[in-house]
Amino acid sequence: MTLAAASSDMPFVTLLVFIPIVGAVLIGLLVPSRRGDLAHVLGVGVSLLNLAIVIWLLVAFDADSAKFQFVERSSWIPELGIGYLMGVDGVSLFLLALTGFLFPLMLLGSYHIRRRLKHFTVLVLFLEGVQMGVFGATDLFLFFIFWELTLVPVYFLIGYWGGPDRIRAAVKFFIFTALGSAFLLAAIVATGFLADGPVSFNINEIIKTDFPLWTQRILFWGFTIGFLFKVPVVPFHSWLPDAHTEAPTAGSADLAGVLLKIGVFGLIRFSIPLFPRAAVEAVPILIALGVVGIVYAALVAMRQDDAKRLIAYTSISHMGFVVMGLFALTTTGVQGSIFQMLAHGLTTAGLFFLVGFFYDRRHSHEIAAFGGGVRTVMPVYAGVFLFMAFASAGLPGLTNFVGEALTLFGTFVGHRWFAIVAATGVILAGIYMLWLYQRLFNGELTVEENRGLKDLNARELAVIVPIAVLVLALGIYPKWVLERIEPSVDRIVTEVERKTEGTDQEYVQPEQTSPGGIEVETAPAPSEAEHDEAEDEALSGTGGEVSP
Amino acid sequence: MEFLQTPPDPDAYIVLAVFLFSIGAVGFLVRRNAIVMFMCIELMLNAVNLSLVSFGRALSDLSGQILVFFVLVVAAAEVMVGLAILVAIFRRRARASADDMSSLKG
Amino acid sequence: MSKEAAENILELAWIVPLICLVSAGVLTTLGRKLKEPWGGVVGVGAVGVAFLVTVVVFAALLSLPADQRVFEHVLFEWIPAGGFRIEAGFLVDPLSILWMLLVTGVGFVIHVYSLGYIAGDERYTTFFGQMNLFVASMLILVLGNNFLVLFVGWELVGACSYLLIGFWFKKIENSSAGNKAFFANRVGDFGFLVGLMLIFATVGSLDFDTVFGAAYASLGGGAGVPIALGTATAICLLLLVGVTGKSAQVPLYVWLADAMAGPTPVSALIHAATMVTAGVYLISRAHPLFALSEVSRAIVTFVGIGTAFYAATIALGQYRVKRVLAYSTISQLGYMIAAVGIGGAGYAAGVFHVISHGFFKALLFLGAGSLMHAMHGEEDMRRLGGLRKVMPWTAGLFLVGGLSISGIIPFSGFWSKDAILGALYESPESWGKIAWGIGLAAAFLTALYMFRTYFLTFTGDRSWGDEAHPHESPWVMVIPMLVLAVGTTLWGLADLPGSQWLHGFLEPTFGVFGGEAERWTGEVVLLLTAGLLVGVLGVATAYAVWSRATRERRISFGERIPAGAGMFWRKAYDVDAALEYGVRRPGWELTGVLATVDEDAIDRTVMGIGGGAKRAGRQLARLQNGSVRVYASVFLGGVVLIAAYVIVRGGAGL
Amino acid sequence: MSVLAQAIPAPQTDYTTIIPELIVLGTGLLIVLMLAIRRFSNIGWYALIAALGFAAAGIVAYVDLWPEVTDGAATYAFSGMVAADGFSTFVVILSCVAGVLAVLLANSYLKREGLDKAEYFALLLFSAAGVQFMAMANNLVMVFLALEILSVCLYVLSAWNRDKFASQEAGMKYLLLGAYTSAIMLFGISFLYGGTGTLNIAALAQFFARNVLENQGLVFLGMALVVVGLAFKIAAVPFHMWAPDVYQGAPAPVVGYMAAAAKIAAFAALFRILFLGLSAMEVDWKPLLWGLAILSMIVGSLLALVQSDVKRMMAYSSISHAGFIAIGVAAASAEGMSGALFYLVTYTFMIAGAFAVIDCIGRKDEQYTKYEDYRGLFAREPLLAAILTFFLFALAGIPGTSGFVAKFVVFEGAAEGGQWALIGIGTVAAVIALFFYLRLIVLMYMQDSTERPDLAETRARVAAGPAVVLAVTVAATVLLGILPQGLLDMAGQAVFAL
Repeated sequence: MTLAAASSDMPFVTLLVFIPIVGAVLIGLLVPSRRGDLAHVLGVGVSLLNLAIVIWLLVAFDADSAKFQFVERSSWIPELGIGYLMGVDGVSLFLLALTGFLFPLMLLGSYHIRRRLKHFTVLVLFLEGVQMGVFGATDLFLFFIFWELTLVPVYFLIGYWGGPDRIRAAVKFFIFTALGSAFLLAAIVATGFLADGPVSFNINEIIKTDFPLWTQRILFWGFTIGFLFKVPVVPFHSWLPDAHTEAPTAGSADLAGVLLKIGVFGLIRFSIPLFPRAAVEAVPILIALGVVGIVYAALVAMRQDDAKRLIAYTSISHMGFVVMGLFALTTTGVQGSIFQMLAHGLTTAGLFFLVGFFYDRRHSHEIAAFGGGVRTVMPVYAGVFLFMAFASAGLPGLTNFVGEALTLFGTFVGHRWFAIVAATGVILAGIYMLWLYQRLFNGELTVEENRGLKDLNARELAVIVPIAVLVLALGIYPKWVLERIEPSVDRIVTEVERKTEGTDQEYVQPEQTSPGGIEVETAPAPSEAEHDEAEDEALSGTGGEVSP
Repeated sequence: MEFLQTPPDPDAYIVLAVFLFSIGAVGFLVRRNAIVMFMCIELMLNAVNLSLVSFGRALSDLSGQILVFFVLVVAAAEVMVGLAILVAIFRRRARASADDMSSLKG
Repeated sequence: MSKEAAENILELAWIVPLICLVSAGVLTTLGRKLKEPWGGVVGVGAVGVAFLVTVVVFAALLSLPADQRVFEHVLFEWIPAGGFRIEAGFLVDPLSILWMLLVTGVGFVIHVYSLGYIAGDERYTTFFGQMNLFVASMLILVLGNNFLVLFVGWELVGACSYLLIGFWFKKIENSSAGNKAFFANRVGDFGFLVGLMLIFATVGSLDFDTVFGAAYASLGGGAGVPIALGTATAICLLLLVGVTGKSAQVPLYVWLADAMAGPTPVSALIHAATMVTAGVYLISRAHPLFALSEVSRAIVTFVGIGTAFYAATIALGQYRVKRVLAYSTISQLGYMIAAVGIGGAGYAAGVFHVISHGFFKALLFLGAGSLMHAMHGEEDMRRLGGLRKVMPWTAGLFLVGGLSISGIIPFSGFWSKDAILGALYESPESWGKIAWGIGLAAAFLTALYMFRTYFLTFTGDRSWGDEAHPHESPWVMVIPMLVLAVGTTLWGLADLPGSQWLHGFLEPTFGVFGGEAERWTGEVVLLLTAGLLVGVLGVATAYAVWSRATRERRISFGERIPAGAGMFWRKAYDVDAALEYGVRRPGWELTGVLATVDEDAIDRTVMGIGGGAKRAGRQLARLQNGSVRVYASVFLGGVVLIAAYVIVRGGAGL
Repeated sequence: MSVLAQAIPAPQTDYTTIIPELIVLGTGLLIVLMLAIRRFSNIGWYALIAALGFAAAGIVAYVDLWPEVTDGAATYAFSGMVAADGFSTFVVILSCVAGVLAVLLANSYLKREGLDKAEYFALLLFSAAGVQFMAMANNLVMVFLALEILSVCLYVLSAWNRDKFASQEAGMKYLLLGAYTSAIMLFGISFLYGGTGTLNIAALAQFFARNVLENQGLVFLGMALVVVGLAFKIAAVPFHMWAPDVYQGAPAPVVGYMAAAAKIAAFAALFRILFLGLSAMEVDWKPLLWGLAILSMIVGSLLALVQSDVKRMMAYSSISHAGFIAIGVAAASAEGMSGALFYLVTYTFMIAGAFAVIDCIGRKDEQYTKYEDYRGLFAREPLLAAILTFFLFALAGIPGTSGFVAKFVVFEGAAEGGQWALIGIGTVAAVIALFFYLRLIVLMYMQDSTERPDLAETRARVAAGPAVVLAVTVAATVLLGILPQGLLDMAGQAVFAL
């Protein structure tokens, strides 16, 4: 397409990262804190501009190339082998899009914030820029900087604008993620050094090194544990419910929508490609963790008596699907996990917005505060909530179903019993979602204060309707998204296969026995893999070497 | 003049220096009065001077003795400053023992 | 009409579900804004148009020569993900066109009926919106050309049934009945999903022609990777789990009785005519897989016929009209599942019974509905009786339905039920005869409970108080019942043993598995008379026991059976209590334990680390007590430590 | 001939190598003379002179000495007493920067506390000279002398606040323990002298090259005791006990300067003695430094967790930072040392900035230094709270600030030397550090100061001096966080020139 050709060298990621950050700084400096509402409007404007650029990126993205596009490369700290490397590929494209899509809604949705609205907007914009950076960075050091920087704004969002027990939740969030990133930092430093050739943090360089097995194991687990804190996988998850319960609406929506995806993104971008043999070895453990997460979080979710906390547990359960699909290491599975991330981001953010709307009216998101019967007073609200509840429970025709189906089918091929146990998650999802819906909406109106509640106003609809439209659209026609993800995912999986050939972690993607004559074409012909090598050379280029 | 020729074995002197030094070190811990603590530090420094001189003599090299002079000068400076601060403290609190100087802790 | 004309008409088959989807969308989004009559008009109109288009498509299909009546068309590629390639396409063949006719036809009739039934309800338009959504999803289910599209329809109808059961959500029982239905369906869907996963793992695709190609290969014909017997059995049993969930067979039938909490048109359309038959459609659609493993066919048959008998016994003990009809539906579904389970001629017989059941069961439900409408929701038989004189039309049409279900000639119930019994009897498998025996006993019970209901409600003396003054329902409700009555009488002709038109019509779908048509042999006549005899016997005993039921005898009879067993039997073997103690309570305890574990165990251990660090800090801080001498001693301790290190390391030679 | 009769070689006195030190000492003497002749009423003048002195020394070192030294090997002067090489010039420039910051900070403090005696600045200048000589010292005598110059000045500065007993106590404690340690260090020097026969560090290196020692124990013990002496100066655990009390008692500007200056000097000496002098015994002194580093990081962080006074918490955090810098030195590699140098530079800026804020918030005679006094600070002084939060995040090593790059560089040094355990423990200590910095941030932002009306009365006045300091340090911390390449090159050249 001419548009794609014209903008093939557009520094998309840098734009996406620095427009919000510069916007935040400008608003922070220029707008007086009294004029909170002006700052808020400007904030929405900046994030909408960012959304426009994301849409342009989506259009300009070349659907069938598996390599990094819009690569930006400049040397930053050659002394330490660190380069300013940015790039977009199938894996990160839609995560950038999701971030770009959710942030304007978040700002729009947090209209009720009264205390220091200016600082709130500045922090949210800064968070958007930083999270774009995480998805765009292809240099380990740059990735880690953006990874840690997501910590600070969210900490203040929860700590300053949160609910009653916000301090404990904020501190807990900070420490958990910091503990995770401690592992990550140590692993990054070690990887940078142990890779062949001069010290470099450019993943296109590091990916060429075949680390010895034990080193691979240690580094893999260093990265993975760091990421598992963020996903969160069950043993490391206890920060999420508190963080969600206490976070303001925008905070929760971001936490669910984007922040959880950083962990899994790290797994796909770094853990698996850089240390394939260790990854293959760790597959059973991590799939088991994912499946345990699905069932355990779903069961615990049923006993929560705070709506937000319940939804937090559901998102742990959904992320369990993501982890399972990812470590199934089949093209279908990994693609499903990326799509599930997108779907989960939309539905859970939607649910948090909805609970947030009720919180604006009644300043509580306890189920008792709803008390049932709200449907009689707010029918539109109940209708939209039901739509989102069904989406979250994985009703076919909506996005989550496609994600869950792909992860389940992808995993079943290689690990039957894990997939079956995970499939019970489908039942549990239906149960806790509809039971929540009944306690909130059905039956007679028991709580007197709810009697006078007004239904959703225009602004609230402007926040939730785009999400609902996307949830439906992606459910019916996910092809547009899936075909863009497929080449990059295919490349990662075939890369794992190629690098583990002839080792005792030999890994061949478990193929479905193709019926009759039809040869189900999944892995691209090997010749194309060599061709990639030449391509990578150009990619790694400068930006990585250390001048001795 | 022959005793000058053959450098004597310094071990005996070093052992004496170590004894003196440990007396000073332990004395510093045991005594409560600040002034006595200064005396212990002086004792330790003189023990060092002794060992320096004996090594210098053993190696027939002058730099050891040069260092002794610097040590003496510095010891004097330290004690002088120490006593100045002690006087300031004494003016405020009647007693000059080390223990009442423990308001900063935790 | 010419071949291409037929082709491009068939190509438009996907318009049918689209119409209903669009109208559902319009009605649900507009909701209250669309005032009373217009919502209904749009809803009914949409289904009507859908019915007309279906008839046109049916005609186009008929115009094609018999063996070419299978038309598949791919609309767009739905999910391209590595080896998992799913297209959204539709398949029109004799099996699916029959179901479309059933869904849109009966659906239209019931929509007209509900114009009267739902009149005055403030969520009038939303009701029609949800009903249209149901019809659309059912059409997607039957039109899908691969298992996943079928699964989409499968779950969507489950969701619509949840919505419609809980339509009057103000009463919490209705909403929990809806939940119960959805949960039971979801358990079934879980089995179905795992089955699909197994199919995908073995065959590599979910398209019908690829999967059935592999099935034929295993049977020795055609190319494709043969499916091992063990896998095939596993697949069939998993599909059966899905079927029991959706078509309310023995293990997962508990939700259907409570589903009566929904408005009567909902019970008529969803829980009698269409949704519950989805299981039958699935098995008949996937018949090549079932042909692979005889074991699974036996299990399906006995699950079916067992349910038929078991549900009939429960129906006998119920006092509320709609609950009797609910258990009667479960029992009739048992027959259909047994028919498609046995295979061969059973497939056609099953489909034949599905449609005839669609007619008479919908008729019975609408009858019950107009009865309740007149009696302002009263449906307990002990407080009814003698309504024949007050509501002649409803009583007469209810009688027609009763006769048909009891298998009395000339109604379609007789022909279709006996076709099933015949198929069971003549099947090559050894256990066919046993199934036939159970079926016969169930037929007797069916006639018995059906006419018990008829006599208790419509004959005998009045036992309703004088505050109720029942009157005949308005014409808009009676006419649909009339149409259904005509339907149930005429539909019998479709598959008379001689002509076997339906059998022939379905031949392209079932092909070699379909078995040959039945001819008027001596044995067939014998079977028919046996079925008729059993039905007449049932009616006679019911007449003897309940026809002149006075008020006291009506109530006393119920209690004459020993109290304990009576209550147990009356409360449908107390399955709900079993569910409460067997499933819900332990589940509640388990989740409670897990929640507390999550709350303190994991939380405390993690935060404990922080606490531990603080405690260590406090211990160390105690050492810092401000005295110079203590500092110096720690200092000296350090020096001694290092000196020791030096000695250890440096060795001798100080 | 007898010893007495030997000709005494005339020392080559090449003054050009120590011009920066001369300038600094000269300014100090100038101030003392001016005080003797005529006291200006406003000590601002003296502050100006001191600042100019530092600036001049720094510029001369950078313009004149730096290009000359970084290309060739070290040039020795004063018959081997002093070595001017890239490393020492780097430290000289750094000490001048620290000096300027200290002067700016002290000016308003002295006026506010009514202690406006200009000797403060003279002492600052002399202590900076001490630091510079320590870095240039090529002879153990020089090391001892420079250490004492620095220490004595710091003792007096710590006890500067006459009418506050805590300051007196801090000074006294620092002196007593300082003297005690210098005695121990001297003892070590004597053993080194005895064992190797020379006090000249460069000669030490050749000594080991020439012959293998039979009584190696003596040298080893000497080296250990010297390390102990220097470990005391950088407040490494277990020689750290003095630091919390002195940091809490001494005036805030002094502490801001002392924390940086003492560490710069001690690490410079450690590097020169161990890395240059006793590099042959690397296998022996490496475990020592490992022990010091690990203990300092862990114990420092743990103790900081339970503090209730901000200055004391800063003391323990500085002990923990000493541990991190020690990782660089313990790596015993050029990258490690350049990392340590980089860390020292960033630390100087961070600690100066942090104490500037603490001093402003502390107000008259530093009454508000308890954690409780920081309750709801953001509501009262948003700008000060924001700056302090920025410094706390920098000290904690959050990316985007120079603190993070410093930790990263030090870890890289360790990775180069293959010490993975150090990196592991370092990251754990960093997490604990996050926790105790967070406690303060929580108080500032998320608690309200309703039940403390006294806090609200007096607004914290930020005078001109501290304002400049804050501006410079914040800018430096941000710049070094985002574009550290320039400084990294300098640090690299400084170390590789050896």
